[in-house]
This record gives sequence, C-alpha cells and structure tokens, in this order.
Amino acid sequence: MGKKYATPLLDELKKGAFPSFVTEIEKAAEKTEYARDLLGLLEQSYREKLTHWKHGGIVGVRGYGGGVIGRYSDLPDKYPGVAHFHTVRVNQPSGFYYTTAALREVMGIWDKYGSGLTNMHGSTGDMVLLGTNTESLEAIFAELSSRGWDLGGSGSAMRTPSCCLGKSRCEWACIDTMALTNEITQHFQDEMHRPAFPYKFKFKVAGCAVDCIASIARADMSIIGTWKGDIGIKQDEVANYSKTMDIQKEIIDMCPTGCMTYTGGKLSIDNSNCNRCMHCIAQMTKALSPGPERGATILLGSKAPIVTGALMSWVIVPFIKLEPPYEEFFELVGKIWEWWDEHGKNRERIGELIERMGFPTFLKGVELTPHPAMIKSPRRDPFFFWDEEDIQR
Amino acid sequence: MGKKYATPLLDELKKGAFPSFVTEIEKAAEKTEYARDLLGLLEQSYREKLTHWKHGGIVGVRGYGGGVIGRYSDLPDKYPGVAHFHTVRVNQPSGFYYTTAALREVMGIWDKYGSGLTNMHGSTGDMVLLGTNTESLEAIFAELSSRGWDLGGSGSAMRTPSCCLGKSRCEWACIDTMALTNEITQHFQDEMHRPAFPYKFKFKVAGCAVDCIASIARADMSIIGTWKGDIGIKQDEVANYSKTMDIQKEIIDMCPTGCMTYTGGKLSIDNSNCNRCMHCIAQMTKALSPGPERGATILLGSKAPIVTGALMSWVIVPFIKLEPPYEEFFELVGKIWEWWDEHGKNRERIGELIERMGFPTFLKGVELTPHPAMIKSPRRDPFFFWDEEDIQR
Amino acid sequence: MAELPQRQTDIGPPHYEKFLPPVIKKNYGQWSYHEVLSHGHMVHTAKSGDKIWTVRVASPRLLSTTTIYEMCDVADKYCGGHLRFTTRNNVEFLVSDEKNVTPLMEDLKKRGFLLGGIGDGISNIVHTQGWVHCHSAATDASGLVKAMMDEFADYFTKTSLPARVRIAVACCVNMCGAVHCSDIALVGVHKTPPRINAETLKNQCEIPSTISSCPTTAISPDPKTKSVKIKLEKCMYCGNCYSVCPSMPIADPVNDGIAIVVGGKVSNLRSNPKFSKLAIPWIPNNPPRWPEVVAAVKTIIDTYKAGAKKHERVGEWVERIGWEKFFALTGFEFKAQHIDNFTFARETFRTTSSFKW
Amino acid sequence: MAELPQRQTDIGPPHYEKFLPPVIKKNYGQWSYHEVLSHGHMVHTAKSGDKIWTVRVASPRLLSTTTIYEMCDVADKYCGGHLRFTTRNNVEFLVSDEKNVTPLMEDLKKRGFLLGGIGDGISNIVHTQGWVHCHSAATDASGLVKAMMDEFADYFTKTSLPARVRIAVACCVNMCGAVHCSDIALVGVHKTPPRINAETLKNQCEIPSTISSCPTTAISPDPKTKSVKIKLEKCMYCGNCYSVCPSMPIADPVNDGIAIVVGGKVSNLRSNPKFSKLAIPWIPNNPPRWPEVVAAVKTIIDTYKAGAKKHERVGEWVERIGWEKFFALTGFEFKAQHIDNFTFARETFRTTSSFKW
Ligand code: SRM
Ligand code: SRM
Ligand code: SRM
Ligand code: SRM
Ligand code: SF4
Ligand code: SF4
Ligand code: SF4
Ligand code: SF4
Ligand code: SF4
Ligand code: SF4
Ligand code: SF4
Ligand code: SF4
Repeated sequence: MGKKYATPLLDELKKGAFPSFVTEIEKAAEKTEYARDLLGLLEQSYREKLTHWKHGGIVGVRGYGGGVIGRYSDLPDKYPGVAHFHTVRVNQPSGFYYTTAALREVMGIWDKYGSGLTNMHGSTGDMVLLGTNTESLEAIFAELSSRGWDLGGSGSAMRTPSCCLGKSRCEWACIDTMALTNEITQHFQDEMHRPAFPYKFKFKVAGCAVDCIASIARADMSIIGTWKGDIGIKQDEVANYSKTMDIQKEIIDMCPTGCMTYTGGKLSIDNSNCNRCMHCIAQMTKALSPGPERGATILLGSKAPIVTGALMSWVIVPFIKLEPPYEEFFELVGKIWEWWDEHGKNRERIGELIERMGFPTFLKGVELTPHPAMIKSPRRDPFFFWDEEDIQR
Repeated sequence: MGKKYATPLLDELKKGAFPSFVTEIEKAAEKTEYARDLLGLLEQSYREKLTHWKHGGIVGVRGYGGGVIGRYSDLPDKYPGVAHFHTVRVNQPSGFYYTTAALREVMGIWDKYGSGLTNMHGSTGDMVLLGTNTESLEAIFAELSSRGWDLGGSGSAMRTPSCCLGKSRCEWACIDTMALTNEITQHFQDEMHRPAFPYKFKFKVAGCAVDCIASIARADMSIIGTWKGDIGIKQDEVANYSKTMDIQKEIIDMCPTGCMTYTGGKLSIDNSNCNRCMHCIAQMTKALSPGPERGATILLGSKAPIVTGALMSWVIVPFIKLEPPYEEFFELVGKIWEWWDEHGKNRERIGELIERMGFPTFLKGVELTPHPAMIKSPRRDPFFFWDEEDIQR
Repeated sequence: MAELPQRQTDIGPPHYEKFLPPVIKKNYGQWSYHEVLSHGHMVHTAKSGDKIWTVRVASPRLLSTTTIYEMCDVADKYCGGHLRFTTRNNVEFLVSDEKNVTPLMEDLKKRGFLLGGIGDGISNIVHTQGWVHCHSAATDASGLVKAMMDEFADYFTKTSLPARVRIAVACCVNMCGAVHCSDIALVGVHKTPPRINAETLKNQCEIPSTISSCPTTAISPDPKTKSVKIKLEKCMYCGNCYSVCPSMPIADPVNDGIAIVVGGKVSNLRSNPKFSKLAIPWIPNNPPRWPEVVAAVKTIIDTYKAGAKKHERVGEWVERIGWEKFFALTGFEFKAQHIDNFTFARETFRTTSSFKW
Repeated sequence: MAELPQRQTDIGPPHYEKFLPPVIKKNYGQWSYHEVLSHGHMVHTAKSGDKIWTVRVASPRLLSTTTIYEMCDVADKYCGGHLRFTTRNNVEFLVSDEKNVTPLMEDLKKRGFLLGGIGDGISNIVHTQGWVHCHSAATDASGLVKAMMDEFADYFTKTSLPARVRIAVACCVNMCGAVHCSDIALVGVHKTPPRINAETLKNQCEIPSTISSCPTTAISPDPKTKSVKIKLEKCMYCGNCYSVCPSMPIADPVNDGIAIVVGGKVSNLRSNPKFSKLAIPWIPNNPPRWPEVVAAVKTIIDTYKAGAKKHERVGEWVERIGWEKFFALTGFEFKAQHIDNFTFARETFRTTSSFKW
C-alpha cells in the first residue's frame, strides 16, 4: 500500500540509530486504515504543534467500568480512520515474560480488530493496544478473554499491578515479586474492573531496594523487598574484586552509613548500622548477598505532581514477611481502602488524603503502630495532639 | 530585712553549683518590696504549677508605643508588691560592652524606681529591667534618657537589633557588626519606638558564618559576614597544628565540600568549591583566615514556630559590601518594609508573607535578581508562572 | 464477522509461570550472580551452575504487530520461543544455550535491532502518548524520545557513563512517565491559561468539580455566563481543569513547550530516592527533532560525565557540587521560575550562608 | 520625688565605642588568633602583638543590681572598669594586663562565681521569663535552667564534649529562646485546649482576630453566647488564641509539661543550620527540680558523648546515625506525637526503604 499522506516532518524521524516509531506506524499502515490516518493526523500535529485528540468519552466493555480509554480525533472527517482510536489495556503477565505463541495470539486478535499498533508496555504495565473503534470493543474482549487474557485497570479503580522480574532472574530478590503481583491482581479483580474508589490506586512490587520497577515514585502502594540479619560475605570473592576494583573508593567510601571497613584484605560490615541500601551488594554481587531473613517494607502514597505536588511513597510497615496466602497483607490493604473510602474526597489519592488528615491519624485508622522507620526525622514544631487517655482529669 | 514568705520550694533552687536566680531575687528582696512579693508569688506558682501573671495591659512612656511590657499579677491583694510588675526594655549598646560607670548608673536608676532585678540580657538583646509600676515609668525614662540611654523595641515595630562582638575581639569578623548594628538602631529610631508594622521585625548581625548571635534562627533579617577570594593559609602554622591534631580526620574529612587536601604536609584548598562554612578556619585559626574581599550575605525570614512553623532565614542577597554610609543596605530595607506594609496581614511576619505570596513575587516586588544562592535546590513540580513579556501573542 | 467465542470476566492475566523459560523455572529464586558482558548482553548464573544469557535490544515502545512477529521469529530461533520486555520497555531475548548467544546477537544486528541498555549508560526513555494518542499533550513524546536516543545511541550501545542515567518524557504535567524521579526528564508544559468556552461548558462540565479541580483556586463561578471564570494571575497552567472539563482547552501551539528537570532517582543505593528538580523551565516545541532540547540534555550529560565520580548518579553529583555549581557549569540561566512557590517552597530556600561562588 | 531631668527621645543607645577597653579600640578589626586556655579563660592576640584576656563566668541572667555592682567592683579592680555580657548571657571580664589574669580568676572563685562556658562544653542556657514574669508560661524557665546547670556544671567548668552543646529553654511555644535551633531545648507545652470565658470574652477580645489567630481553624463564632467556640479535636494547644484573647486561658497545672527537642544548631560549620526535632513530647512539670527532665537531658548528653565524633554537634551525630538509632540508643519511646502532621509533615516521611534495624 502506498502512502496516503505526505509526512515530511515525520519522515525526519525515520533517520538515525534508534528504532523509529514512525517506521512502526508505517508498518502498521501497510495493514490498517487506522495507522494510515494516524500518520496524516500526526503529521498535522507536528506541523501545528498541537494535539488533535479530543477529550476521551467513556467507552468500554459490558460489565466492566475500565480497561478501555476512549479517544476521538477532532478531525474525524479529514482522517476518518482515526475518528475513533480507543486504547485497550490488556493486563500483562507478571514480569513481562511471554512465549512467542502467546504474543502472536494477542497480536493476531489486534490485527483483526485494531490498528496493529501497540505499546509494549504502558507506564503502568499493561500491554497497550493502541487504536480501535467502539464497535470492535466487545469482540476484542471476547477473543482475548476466551484465550485467557483480561483487561487492566483504568479510572478510579485499582490499577494493573506490576513488578520487577524478581526471583525469576535476579539474585537479589528478597520476595517473590511475580507471585505477589499475580496474587494481588487476581485477588482484586472486582476492584480493578469496576471503579469504586475515590481515585486510582496502584501497586508496584520491587524485589529489593534497587527498585527496578520505580515503585517508590509511581505506586500508591510500593512494596520493596529487604532483609534482616547480616549481609553474606565471601572473602575469597572480595579478594577477586580487589584485582579490578578500588574497594576502598568504590565501596567503603560510598557506603552511606560508613559501616564498612576493608583492612588487611578483609571486608567487614557493622550490620547494625547498615541501612540496606544495596550499593555494596550491587557492585560486588559475587561477594555479597542480602541477609538471611527475607521480607519487604511497605510504603504508601507516591504519585505524579497534580495537584499538591509529586509524592514518593513512605514507609508504613517497616518489615513484613510476604508469603502465601498473604493474609496479613490483604487485611492491611483492606483496612487502608476502607479508611480511604470513608475519608477520601473525589480525585484524592491515598497519599494526599494521609497528608490532609495527618499521618498519625492514618496510622490509628488502620491500626498500625508508630515506628521511627516511618520518618526521616521527628516533627520540628511542638504542636501535637493528645488523646483523651493521655490527659489527666 | 527578714523573709516575708516561707519559700521551701524555691529554697531548693539555692543549692547546687550554678548561680541561683532565687539568691538573686533574695538579694533584691533586701532592697525592694517588688522582689519580696515576687518570692511569694513565685513560690505559689511553684506549688501550683501555674503562672500568676495576667495578660499584660498596654503601658508605656509618652510619645513611644513600645519599650515597656505591661504586667500585672492575678493576686494583687495577696502580693501587692507585684500588683504592677512592668518590664522596661533598655536598648543595650552594640556588643554588650559596658564600663562599670555606665552600668552603675543604670542600676542606680533601677534601684531608685524598680525591683532591683534585671535580665542581662533579654533574648532579643535588651537590658531588661524587670518589674516596676505604671507611675514610675515616666521617671525612669527621664532619668535614663537624660543620661544617654533609650528604650528598645516591643510590639509591632522594629525590635532592638543585636550582634556578635565582631571586629572588637574576633579574628574572623568579615564585617563590622557593632558599627552596623548601631547604625541600624540609630537610623530607625522612629520605626523602633512607634509600632506601625504588621508585626515585629528583628535584625541580628553576625560577623561570620559561625553566627554567634544565632541570627539565622531569630531575626527577620539576618546579616552574616563572609568573603570572596581564597582562604589565607600559613603553611608553617599548619605544620604546628599537625603536631597536636589529626588534620586529615578533623579537617579534611570534615570539610563538607571535600575541597581540601593535605598531602606531603601541605594543605591546599580548592576555593572555587569551598562553601565558606568556617569549619577549617575555626579549628586552625592560626593557620587559616577568611578570604580578602569582605562583605555579608543577607538572609530574611526567621522566627519562632507560631503560626505556620518555625522558619530559618534564607538568602536574599548573596553578597553585599557593608560599609558606611550603608546606602544600598538601607534602601533595600526600605523596599522590603514597603512591600511588607503593602501586602502583610496583621501579625504576619515578613517570612510568612513571602511564603504566602511566593519568593519570586517578593524578589520582583523589592527588585532583587534571582540567584541560585537563594535556594538549596530548584523547585520540583513544574508549575510556575510567566509574565506577559514571556508570552508570545 | 464470525461468531465470537464465549467471553469470560475477572479471570486476570495468564499466570506468568506459563511463560517462563525452563531454566528460569528450574532456578527460580536460586540465582547466584550476574555478569554484564557488554551493554547488549549479560549472563546470570544460578547456584546450580545453570546459566541464562540475556540479550537486550531497544524498542520504540510504540510497536507494530509486524515488528512483534519478527521478534517472535527471532525468539523462536534462538530462545525456545521465550522473550520478555523490561520495565523500561526494552526487549530481552532469553538464551539458555550459550552457543546461541553470538548467532542471536548477529542476527539481531543484521535485522537492524539496536543492542544495548544494560549497565551504566542510557537505557530506553520511559515515555507517554503525546500527540500520538492523548488529548492532554503539550508536546509529543515519541518524537522527543527518538530525537534524543538518536543523539545518545552510543550511550545505549557501547559507551559507559559514571552510573545509569535514566531519562523520561511526559507530554504534560500529569506525568504518566516516571518524570518526577528521573535523572533527566522532559515534561510538556503550558505557559498560558485555559480558554473558557462558556457555551459548551454549561453542558459538558460539572461546575463544582471544575472549580475544585484548580490547585490555586483560580477558578470561580461566572453567574453571568452560567459558566466559570479564571483569575488569570493565579493560574499556573497546570491543565488540571481541562482534565476535568473539556471546555477549557489549554493547548497553545506557540507558547507550549518543554521543561527539563534533573537529578531524580528511585533506587535506594547510596542515597535516598530523589525528586527531579527544574533545570530549564521552558524550551520551545520544535518538532520534528527538538534541537534545542537535545542540545540542553547533551550539555547536562556532558557536564555530568566530566564531573561525576564513578557510581554517582546525576542527582548525587549535583548535590555534591551544589545547584549553584550546576547552573554555573551548564551555563543554564537561573530564573525566577526555578524558585519554588508551590506546596513545599519553604523547604527549598537556602537557610544557610554556605554556598559556593 | 525630686525634679526629673529633661527627657530626650529617639537618641538610641550609647555608642559602643565609649565602652570599649583601650586595647580593643586600638586593635579593632586587627585580631589575629585566639587560644582557649581553659573553659574559663582565653586570650586573643592582635596583629600588633597586643593581647586581651577574657575570663568568663556564669550568670543566672536574672541578676540583682547587687550582684551587678559586685561585678563592677571586680572589673574595676582587674579590668580597668571594663566588662561585657555574651550573647548567651555569661559575663566576660576583659583583662589587658596578663598579670591581672590569675588574681582575677582567684578573686572570682573566692566570691563564688563559676568560671567556664568557653569552648566545647555546655555554656549558659538561653532562656525566657517563665513564672517569674510571663502570663503565657506553661512552665518556669529559670528553675529549669538552674536544675539542669547544677547537673551539668562540670561541662561548664572543666569537662569537654565532642563539640559545643547549646541548650535553650522556652516557657511556651512562642519560644522566646533560640529553642527551635538548639542542640537540646526544653519547651513548655500544653496538652489541653483553652477554656472559654464567654462572659469576659465579649468585652476583652476582638472576635475576628481571635478566630483568625488559630492556625488550625479550630475556633468559630458562637452566636448563642456572642463569643466563640472551639472544635476540640482540632486544637493543638498552641495557645496563640490566648496571646490574642485573655479570655481563653489555656494553662492547666496537671497537664502542662515539657517537651524536649534536639539536634538543632545555628552555626554553618560543616553542616547547614538545623531545626531541633522532637525527642520527647511531654514530661510532667515537677518543680522545683524537674528530675525527669534533667534525667532525660542527661541521657541525651551521655549518649551523644559516647557516640559522637570530635567536632560533631548533636544534630550532626543524630543525622549520621539516623533518628531510628537515636531512639534505640536513648531508649526514648517513639510515639504518634513524633510524627509530623503540621505544615511540612510530608517532607519528614521516610521515602526510602533504607533505614537501620
Ligand atoms: C497510557 C498511559 C501513558 C503511557 O503512554 O504509558 C497513561 C495515559 C493517560 N493517563 Fe496516566 N497513563 C499511564 C500511566 C500513568 C502513570 C505511571 C504509572 O502508572 O506508573 C502516572 C504517574 C503515577 C501516578 O499514578 O500518579 C500517571 C498519571 C496520570 C495522571 C495524574 C494522576 C495524579 O493523581 O497525579 C492523570 C490525570 C488524571 O487522572 O486525570 C493521568 C491520565 C491519563 C489519561 C487517561 C489522560 C486523561 O486525563 O484522561 C491518559 C490517556 C492517554 C491516552 O490517550 O491513551 N495519568 N499515568 C499509562 C497507562 C498505561 C498502562 O495502563 O500501562
Ligand atoms: C523578654 C523576652 C524573653 C526573655 O526572657 O528574654 C520575651 C518575652 C515575651 N515575648 Fe518574646 N520575648 C523575647 C524574645 C523573643 C525571641 C528571641 C529573639 O528576639 O531573639 C523570640 C523568637 C524569635 C521571633 O521573633 O520569632 C520571641 C518570640 C515571641 C513570640 C512569637 C512570635 C512569632 O511570630 O512566632 C511571641 C508571641 C507574640 O508576639 O504574640 C512573643 C511574645 C512575648 C511576650 C510579649 C508575651 C506576650 O504574648 O505578650 C513576652 C513578655 C514576657 C514578659 O512578661 O516579660 N515572643 N520573643 C525577650 C525579649 C527581651 C528583649 O527585648 O531583649
Ligand atoms: C531488567 C530490569 C528489571 C525488569 O524487571 O525489567 C532490571 C534489571 C537489572 N537491574 Fe535494574 N533493571 C531494570 C530497571 C531499573 C530501574 C527502573 C527504571 O529505570 O525505571 C532502576 C531504577 C533507576 C533509578 O534509580 O532511577 C534500576 C536500577 C538498577 C541499579 C541501581 C543503579 C544506581 O546506581 O542507582 C542496579 C545496580 C547496578 O547494577 O549497579 C540495577 C541492576 C539490575 C540487575 C543487574 C539486577 C540483577 O542482578 O539481575 C539487572 C540487570 C542489569 C541491567 O539491566 O543493567 N538496576 N533498574 C529493568 C531494565 C530496564 C531497562 O530496560 O533498562
Ligand atoms: C562570646 C560569643 C560572642 C558574643 O558576641 O557574645 C562567642 C565568641 C566566640 N565564639 Fe561563638 N560565641 C558566642 C556564641 C555562639 C553562638 C550563639 C549561641 O550559642 O546562641 C554560637 C552558635 C551555636 C550553634 O550553632 O547553635 C557559637 C558558635 C561558635 C562556634 C561553632 C561551633 C560549631 O562547631 O558549630 C565556634 C567555632 C569554634 O570555636 O569551634 C565559635 C567560636 C567563638 C570564638 C572562638 C570566636 C573568636 O575567634 O573569638 C569566640 C570565643 C569562644 C568561646 O566562647 O568558646 N562559636 N558561638 C558568644 C559566647 C556565648 C557564651 O557565653 O557561651
Ligand atoms: S528490584 Fe532488586 S530484585 Fe528486582 S530486578 Fe531490580 S535488583 Fe533485582
Ligand atoms: S547495603 Fe549500603 S549501607 Fe549496607 S553495608 Fe552496603 S553500602 Fe553500606
Ligand atoms: S559570629 Fe564570627 S565574627 Fe562574630 S564572634 Fe562569632 S566567630 Fe567571631
Ligand atoms: S570553609 Fe568549610 S568548605 Fe571551605 S575549605 Fe574550610 S571546611 Fe571546607
Ligand atoms: S503525560 Fe499527559 S499528555 Fe502524556 S499521556 Fe499522560 S495525560 Fe496524556
Ligand atoms: S490550568 Fe490549573 S491553575 Fe490554571 S485554572 Fe486550570 S486548574 Fe487552575
Ligand atoms: S516563651 Fe512564652 S512564656 Fe516564655 S517569655 Fe516567651 S511568651 Fe512568655
Ligand atoms: S490553642 Fe491554638 S489550636 Fe487551640 S484553639 Fe487556640 S489557637 Fe487554635
């Protein structure tokens, strides 16, 4: 199929070393009218420096309140192929592993009903199938779900949880991130598909403090693997590293707590002062390994800057063992959602609510015990509340 | 004179190594009824764990709106000596230096009209003459002022400026703190004596970053001496210090910017990376001295925690030469007060106002140029304002 | 259209175990160490002695099914039909048999795939929809990413930096990318307030929620037009009102542009996770290649590379030298916009006389 | 009463030059270095070679004229009639002639003055009025200071600490001392809301300014009584309403007490000035010697002394080891009150998984 529109600006973006999204759209344009017209519309955006998408309307599949982002062009007559251009969020498997068979199956469905364009993956983690019309949605869902695929989250709901690959290929994983992520996803199917929260709620699970899933910045609940006990040390491997690495400079001097020493070719760690930052382990993976008692820290609250400024998640549970059936964990999530449901305003994320109501109030509300790990430093101004039982009458 | 009241609790506080304020009150009680009844009242406070002072009424001297803190006991019948117990704030000389003649003169007046009790000095810096009655105020003022003394500030006015002793006895003073403080005090006599500001305004002047007057925590305007150019080094004195001090550990490793080295017995400083914290100079005063071009950093805004939390002053002028007649300085103060006057609410300190209106707005209002020294780090959330001239129409 | 198969609901995604290569299933949780062999490949060794090689290639993230099929073909040939995507949208080919590694890498290169992204360099840019799909976009995302990654491709494929440099792009301040905690990030920003279409607003928008959407309380009811009005000097162009009410479009082709923030991170290594901070408040949108933006990012990377210690992330380097030095070294102009006047402004003011000339 | 002399106004304080010892006038701005000879005395040497010895003694700050006359007598005898007070309310005798130094120190000791306060130890406690003079006081200041300084007198006179430990006392949260940036500080706090005297309030207080004085908007008009009412659960007992309106007394003998904050500083040496942070939210008022308070401060000082490096201030030490360790080492209970819920709360939350067990 030849070119439907001249795209001199986009053509510039086919040049260069990095793979080109324009080339990708062109490949799809060989198959679908969606992609052909997308090229035209996008070229116009490039020319005018303006988006040509309208505010999305609500579209979806029967029985679900989310999983599809409605999208309409504001130039439907000029580019009829993208008059509708809805996104289908397909819940990815934990860890983003695929067999080629499975991938081909999903792509086949998408070639049949959609634009032939995808995002692998969306920022939240979904397989994002990019561009179809309202009529095709039910068909796509039937084809997908009959083959074992389901939609991810959107709207004021639990969003698709995601994780780093954890124990599947990483020596540092302190928890089974993929198992937990799958468990959370399955456990809360209703909360994901039928938006009933004050606003969105995201989970991200990292196997260790390296946080390869950016959980601390992008998840209302961030679960980060960690340990108790002493870091494992193999002195012979330390000796090997000393041949290629300036251990004093790269490890000892960069340890944030200054709890390491390297003297007489022997590495020692004062584990009681280690904050488990992972720096030394990451640089000397053959020599050092996380301590023996494994679990996770749970942090709450991160989100993008709208409205009161970006948040990072903060510690609410310093240490929790995370093993099936994860009862304690699910109970906690339940309490948090209940408290949010009771007090949260419309479009108020959990982190913003806690900030508004006060962290101590939240802790009381969900029955967690105050712990110094929850704060970087105590309050500075001597204004604090007391309960009736603290007062002498 | 014998004891008027039994004071078993206060008597406990006459024991011990440190000089006792109770002993001081007792000494005054040998001379004045004020002090005698203060002992009784205070003993009752100690017994009941309760203050017995009423909310102060407004008292003062003719033509002044400040300088006296009115104070009445809530037990005037029981302790008539302290029915009135007003404080007279006498403006101290810069640097708190006195001749014995001058001190005796002031104390003599105080013995004549007051309690014989003082605070040398109040937290703001005044000589605080503690306890007299309303009738005596005019007499006290006449006696003091005829001998060259004046009252300090109180109320919504400029408060008594104060300073470290600076060049008078300190080798590190980069500005003449006592001269400047005296100059400010004289320049703004009207602003000090006739409250017309939204709230109080305090100046404190420190000769260097050691800040022996705590200016950064306790002055609406904090003036801190500093320098440009290279720290002076006397290598022979460095060598002397090396005999009694672990230079690597105590100096090099503690330099916050890591800009110092000590190799082969020679100390070097990468001055372009020095932040002039004063640590090295303070520890090796014979070997090191502030750089050649002297001036000050001006910071604004500190105050106690009521109402939105404690503030420390922040940089508004990274560097200013402070030499008589201080024109640029007084012009700046004028602009700041004008802006405060225009925008400040009642009981709103300058720091709180800037926070409410925005630091960039303040800078524009007082015609200061934004400079990276004003901030620890740039803003994180991408929400910022533009002016009409920044917009293309 | 043929009869549709029977739909199911609430089944969730397929279980990941179905997709794991056998060597991973066998050594799950039993990995011992890894070795980075090049920016394009690495090997993980299990306690059992088993190994898995990973070969990573770049992806524009916006992928056609055509390309995905091609990737599947490659994975079938060398990887027993196994591949995965990374959290930064690269593609990983998982090899269980060492002898397949080199042929795989050769084949990928021949097909034009770009190998890289592992270790201390610049991996793929996390980004969002932009003009390709979002109504909210103040700039495009994919085009910016392409322009930058072309410039920095060597840092993806072969040249190392002191540490990982994570770049992100978000096409508006909703920041669907990890912009707020990235080493370097671009975010599409507006510079002019929304324009109110009073006619459509009445029907399209709920007035109370429109008003309450504004973080600066710039919006108030306008009884005259039965719509709303904006106190212009209060508006910080965040576009949140437009998210809630389509009758308040804020896009402005001439004044929309790109802000650059730097120094964020999410890892806990050495220093705590950090927010990115504003380096440049506005650069004009200049598609298709945004040369001014690319040049500015290059300046940051060059300055960082020249100044940072090994293992030091961008934010760690900047905090060590101080922001005043960052501005001096990059030559970026310091403007009123850099000074915070939002929620936590006060905490960013310099409450010390210690700073560098 | 005799005729009064002619009053003058707006003359300001006497010029300081009139009060400077001759050696200071001569070497003004020309000092070269100083040497600390003991906690009680030091010598400054000018470029000219001239020297001035300083002998420092403690003062309770609350001084009778009697004691001041005695100090004057001493200064006349050894110091040519020159003395000064320090910014922490100690008294300094300024000696130009070396041979007067020892006799002066002997004489001072004989008279019962306490020599000390110089160098790395505990100098005088900056403090406020308390029950001696203030209507706002939740505790006494002078008594607390006396009780503490008796306990720590050795650190004033002879025993060194890793660095200066600056202690302050404020009798209420107005904090007229330098409490908010002190190594260790005590502040008198309330624990119960103010009680409204509706009868007197009508006349004594301006209702709008009373309402607006409340930082937590706990106060609202009460039309029934023509007075105000307080939403009790919103009140954080700051007493600001009482500052503005005497009909809302907040003092409560049983529940008033002392909070201890630690880790602040104002100097810029090494680290930036720091705010003090809450260590213990409440200890009962137990005059005349507040043993629980003194014991808690002793715990802090002992723990600091045992753990800090040379030159490390309390706040620098705590930040190096982490607050979680501070609580572990001191044994102080960590309570909900330690967690900030005021203006900048969010910035104090632990946004990292790195902390110590
Ligand atoms: C598709 C996706 C971007 C992408 O290209 O990957 C996306 C796209 C949109 N996001 Fe997002 N967000 C996406 C991940 C994120 C993330 C990142 C994450 O989840 O890790 C964030 C930042 C983290 C967070 O949740 O705060 C994010 C923060 C937002 C916000 C700001 C929310 C806030 O509380 O600050 C909005 C605005 C809103 O909700 O109204 C938003 C809204 C939107 C909307 C729905 C626009 C709107 O206002 O209606 C976008 C639809 C674009 C379109 O046309 O397809 N999106 N959004 C991501 C979801 C794909 C997926 O399911 O995998
Ligand atoms: C006497 C003195 C305390 C002392 O024992 O030294 C003092 C005493 C009072 N201060 Fe103060 N303040 C004194 C220095 C301070 C300081 C320290 C300083 O100036 O360096 C501060 C903290 C810094 C600051 O300004 O923020 C201070 C912050 C306050 C505040 C809180 C103001 C705020 O904006 O946060 C108040 C409350 C008020 O203004 O209503 C206050 C109010 C008061 C009042 C007037 C009580 C009142 O509400 O009416 C006290 C009168 C006590 C009495 O009966 O004598 N005082 N006050 C100090 C003045 C002596 C002098 O002139 O030298
Ligand atoms: C594959 C992936 C996880 C996944 O589930 O997909 C992954 C995998 C590994 N990461 Fe990562 N990281 C991955 C995203 C991340 C992220 C998240 C992100 O970028 O959004 C981070 C946090 C970045 C940040 O702080 O902003 C991340 C920060 C690290 C670090 C810490 C770097 C630092 O100094 O701060 C290490 C440790 C190291 O190797 O030095 C690390 C190390 C590793 C190791 C070596 C872990 C291991 O032992 O296997 C893995 C391979 C090395 C590599 O890729 O260079 N990985 N890694 C992600 C690959 C993304 C990509 O395509 O580039
Ligand atoms: C006399 C006095 C100034 C005055 O105008 O009255 C003064 C005088 C000196 N100070 Fe100071 N400082 C004085 C209050 C302060 C204050 C303010 C305060 O405490 O409220 C501070 C800030 C404390 C803080 O950060 O919280 C202060 C922090 C220092 C420091 C820095 C300590 C640090 O490591 O942070 C030094 C440097 C040093 O000697 O190590 C210093 C050094 C000095 C030197 C050595 C300066 C010199 O070369 O002459 C002076 C004599 C040493 C001494 O007293 O130990 N002085 N010094 C003040 C004596 C107060 C007292 O009676 O104890
Ligand atoms: S977060 Fe930790 S466990 Fe997960 S992939 Fe990264 S390094 Fe491995
Ligand atoms: S994990 Fe971090 S804190 Fe602990 S020893 Fe290693 S480098 Fe130090
Ligand atoms: S602030 Fe500086 S100049 Fe002033 S006394 Fe202290 S050390 Fe000397
Ligand atoms: S003044 Fe401070 S920053 Fe500068 S060289 Fe000395 S110790 Fe280092
Ligand atoms: S960042 Fe903004 S423009 Fe980009 S996808 Fe998200 S909501 Fe749309
Ligand atoms: S763009 Fe943001 S600040 Fe401006 S009116 Fe809309 S919501 Fe308010
Ligand atoms: S701190 Fe409070 S009680 Fe003490 S003097 Fe100041 S205002 Fe009065
Ligand atoms: S004590 Fe403070 S918080 Fe309580 S009502 Fe009064 S002003 Fe408000």
